[in-house]
Amino acid sequence: MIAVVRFPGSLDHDSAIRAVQAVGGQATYAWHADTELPAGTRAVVLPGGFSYGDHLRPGAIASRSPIMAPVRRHADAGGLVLGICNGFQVLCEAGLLPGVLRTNQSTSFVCRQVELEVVDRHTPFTRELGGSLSIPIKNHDGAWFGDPATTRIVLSYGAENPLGAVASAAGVANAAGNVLGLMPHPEEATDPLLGSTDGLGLFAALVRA
Amino acid sequence: MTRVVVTVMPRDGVLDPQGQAVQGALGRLGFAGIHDVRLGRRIELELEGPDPLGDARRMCEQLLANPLIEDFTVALEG
Amino acid sequence: MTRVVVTVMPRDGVLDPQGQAVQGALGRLGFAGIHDVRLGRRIELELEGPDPLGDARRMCEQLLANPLIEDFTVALEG
Amino acid sequence: MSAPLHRQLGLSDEEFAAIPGLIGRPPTDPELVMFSLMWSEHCSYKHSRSLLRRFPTTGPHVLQGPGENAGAVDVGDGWAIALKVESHNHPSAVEPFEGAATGVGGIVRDILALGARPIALLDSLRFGTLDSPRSRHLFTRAVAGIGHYGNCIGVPTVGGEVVFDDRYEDSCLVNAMCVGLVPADGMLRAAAFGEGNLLVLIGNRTGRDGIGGASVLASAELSADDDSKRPSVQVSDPFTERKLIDCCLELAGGGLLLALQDLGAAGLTSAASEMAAKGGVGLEIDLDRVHLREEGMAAAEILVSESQERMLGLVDPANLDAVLAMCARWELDANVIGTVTGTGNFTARHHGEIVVDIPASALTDDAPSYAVPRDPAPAPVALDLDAVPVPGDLANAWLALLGRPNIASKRWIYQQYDHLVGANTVRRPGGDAAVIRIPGMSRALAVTTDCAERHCELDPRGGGRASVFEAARNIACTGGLPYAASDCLNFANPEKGSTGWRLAEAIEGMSEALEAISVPVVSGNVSLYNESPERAIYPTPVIGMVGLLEDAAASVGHAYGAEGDLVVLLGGGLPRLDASEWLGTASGSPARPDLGREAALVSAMVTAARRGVVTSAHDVSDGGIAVTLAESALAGGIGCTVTLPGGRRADEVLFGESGERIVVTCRPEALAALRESAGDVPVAVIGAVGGDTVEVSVDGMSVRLELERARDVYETTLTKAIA
Ligand SMILES: Nc1ncnc2c1ncn2[C@@H]1O[C@H](COP(=O)(O)OP(=O)(O)O)[C@@H](O)[C@H]1O
Ligand SMILES: [Mg+2]
Repeated sequence: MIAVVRFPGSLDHDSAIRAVQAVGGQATYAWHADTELPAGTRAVVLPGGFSYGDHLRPGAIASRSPIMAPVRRHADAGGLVLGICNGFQVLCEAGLLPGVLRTNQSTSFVCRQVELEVVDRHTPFTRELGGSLSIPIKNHDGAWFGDPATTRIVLSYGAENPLGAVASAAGVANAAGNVLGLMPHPEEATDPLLGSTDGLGLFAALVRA
Repeated sequence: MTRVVVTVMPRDGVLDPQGQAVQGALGRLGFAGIHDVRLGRRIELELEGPDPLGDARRMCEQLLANPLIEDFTVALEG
Repeated sequence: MTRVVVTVMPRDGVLDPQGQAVQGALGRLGFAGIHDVRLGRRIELELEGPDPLGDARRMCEQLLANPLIEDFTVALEG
Repeated sequence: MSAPLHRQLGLSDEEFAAIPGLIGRPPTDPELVMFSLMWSEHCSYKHSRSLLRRFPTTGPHVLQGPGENAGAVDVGDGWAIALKVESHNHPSAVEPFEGAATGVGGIVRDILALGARPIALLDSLRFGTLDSPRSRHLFTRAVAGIGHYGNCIGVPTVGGEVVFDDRYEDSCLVNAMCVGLVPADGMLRAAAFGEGNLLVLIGNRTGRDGIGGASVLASAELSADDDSKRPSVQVSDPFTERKLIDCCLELAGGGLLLALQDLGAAGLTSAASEMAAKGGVGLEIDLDRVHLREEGMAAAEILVSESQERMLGLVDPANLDAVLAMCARWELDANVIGTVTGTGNFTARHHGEIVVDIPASALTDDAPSYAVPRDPAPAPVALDLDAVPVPGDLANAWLALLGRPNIASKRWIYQQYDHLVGANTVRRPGGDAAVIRIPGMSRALAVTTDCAERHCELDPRGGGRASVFEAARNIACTGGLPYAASDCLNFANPEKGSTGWRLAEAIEGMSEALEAISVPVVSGNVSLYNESPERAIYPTPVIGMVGLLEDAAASVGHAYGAEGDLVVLLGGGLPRLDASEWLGTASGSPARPDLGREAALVSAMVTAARRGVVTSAHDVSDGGIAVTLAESALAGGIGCTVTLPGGRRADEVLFGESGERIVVTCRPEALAALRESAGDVPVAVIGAVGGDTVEVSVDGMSVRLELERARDVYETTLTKAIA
């Protein structure tokens, strides 16, 4: 069972659940105010959105929610946690991933398709992915800021760097590789009708776990 | 060169959704006795010229603050 | 009740794209002599309790500021 | 000495004099304020109501026509689509970011009031030209506000349009459209019923936002003293709106709501009186139970506050605990503020005293209605082509046209909008219509907003038709069958000049066209008085249209596909420069669209798309066929070589407009099937896809556009214009 955490202001929880189902998995919601993950949780998704309206700093308020304690325990025990966009921001604010997501260089929201390079294929998420992925980004605060020397950068935008991230980072993992955050939205690339199916691999990794 | 500090705060009576969200979050973190939280901006300007405060005030009127919903103050840092 | 003012500013050395954008916009509006613009937050708290400054500091540590990129100060208003 | 209160509030002496007859005594001050707002143009449509009856509003799939918060049509498999367009013009002129943002919030709550999940947003925008600093400011801030709101609430903004013209310099237009999805048998209405049922106010606290907004902002001409109107600006709170959406949908899904109504213009007054009047019941409201943001608000202020992100639900007392628990789960304030009574009266108490007690229908059904003067405008003068110089270098002219803000790519806008959220966007912005799949179904919706404002200025009947047919062609190009429409009639002061006639004529033209394609109008909105002492806007009747695709996977895009595809012109429209973007002014006498031929073209296009015989489709609109060809080539990254029928001036052939034309591509072997799909509609093979230029020959002369140069101009124009 994959737990998709729902905060007030989460937006992409339904899409995340559909993406898990599209690769044959089962998913259910975890509620932000709960103090335990749903029984039988094998992996956790923190979906995109504007939890708490992105007020103060994106992800900051959600990262202090009760549900984050069991998410942290799950991660510490080696369980997989995938944070997408706002979920990535939450993981950074919670200290489960290094760095922080800052306002885009353009200072505006950017919604468009991007090409990603898989630069670290040794995480449970990326082992079976192709070398490059076409997945959309859509965010206002998606420029990763941190220390590239000490961070596992897993996905990069290549040379283009549309948001102004340090080291062109699009997705980073913790040292163990079981917690991954990325700004692009794999749940928006899960069907040929949507223009790409390159997002399915990340959900398949969760289901395999 | 002069450093001018501009503060821009939501006007009294104007909805402050950010402040509300932060107040709620602080309460959930266990802080008690919070009666109000208001969120605004602080802008630090390094200016050159004879009238830095006047310049800052004009910048507020033209760009830095939205007079419909925000009040601003300018001050020399010190 | 005490009013505490928290200011949260980007750390020195951390690039501030919003500040840069504002600086650019001010320049386009015709303002000259702007050497630097830094954008931060001002949070006004109305607190009750014996140690409002200590409380505010703890709020900053736990939520209001991100130490990776931001510095904060707390002060009693006055 | 100041004017009497009723005049300050915008009521005429006659209107004021009619009130005692309706309520049996002179009104109290709060009552007078309520009348002034409810009888304003914005709430009562007093100058347009009689004209709106002309619209076709029925059809086999119409579940809800005009009269509710939004209209709805059945799309099969037990689902219905709700749709509505609304204006937020005047608030956006005062404060573009918050004005546009709250405009989006308002239209979303209209959809939500039906119990529908909002699934798509569109924005229809008009500003002065971008060399005006004020217009640049209004445009960029309005776009930011729309994006901010839509992005935060997770409803994809998938389409829209923008036109820059001097005539909108003093009165910009910000219209927003929302489309929602609701189980056909689970649709909510706004009528109150059942004595003893409870009114629950859910959402943001009530403050002094927008007080006087409805009358001051929306129903009077903006003049030099705009600044004095500023304090009533509303601030948007999309985070609370998102929680309202989630909470109301869970309440509706759980059968916990008997009725639902949003609070928009005139706030509680309008919401409650409409609920009461629709249900033929009374409501008693205790203003002390309204959760306030500010202390010391007067009864009238609470009654008319336009604080955003609030909904009013009708709840069976047996379900109250469950409703309040759900609101608490979503961290939303919720209070029982009133009860349904059998009196038919709108009654309000404040500090224990009755401050309002009037028949609810006096505010709504008894609002005045006026016939507008119908003085025709002078007939348009035929275009003197000889006075229009033929450009010496047609290739450069073509490039320049692609670089006009009205033609150039709108990527700068829609890149700031989350047009994907929900993972249902099949055709993204940038083409003719966006296509969104209906979650859980193989069907999809095509959505667009359109308006032929210059044509409307010259011939409002023809322009009204042209607006509808442009929308229909945009829908049809994706393979969608035009299915339902909403409209927003943006006009100048109807009491002056020919505006009233233009309004009536535009409605007539739109109605004729809608009848020709069997599309009902199920909702709409009117925004009048869009003029300043210096200038009035063009008549701008915006059409929002929804089309239905049986198979989401069969949608058609506007990008050229494969080398060797044939380029085919469908339809027999003749290119004319009258009212064209190339001229850039409303001059000439554009042809009135032919009802039968336009309808046949739309139907041919739908048939061809459904049979899968076309590889791309793009209608000829602003900028003429030269722009159509260039856009499809740019989108596909591949050029074409085309020969166009001549016998007219080359600039007319290239840049001339007129509806009734669609450029499609097909595999050569599919041509026969395309001809067959087209029936009597003219089909002309004009060229083939290939290469990295768009090359057009007319009467032996050839003009070439290099794709890379064209792309640079087309893609960077807007960004440069606002920098
Ligand atoms: N204000 C806007 N908001 C969102 N999308 C827009 C806007 N303006 C234009 N677009 C996108 O650009 C496309 C092309 O616009 P336009 O040239 O007006 O199309 P058409 O002539 O087919 O109506 C639209 O269909 C839409 O997808
Ligand atoms: Mg079109």
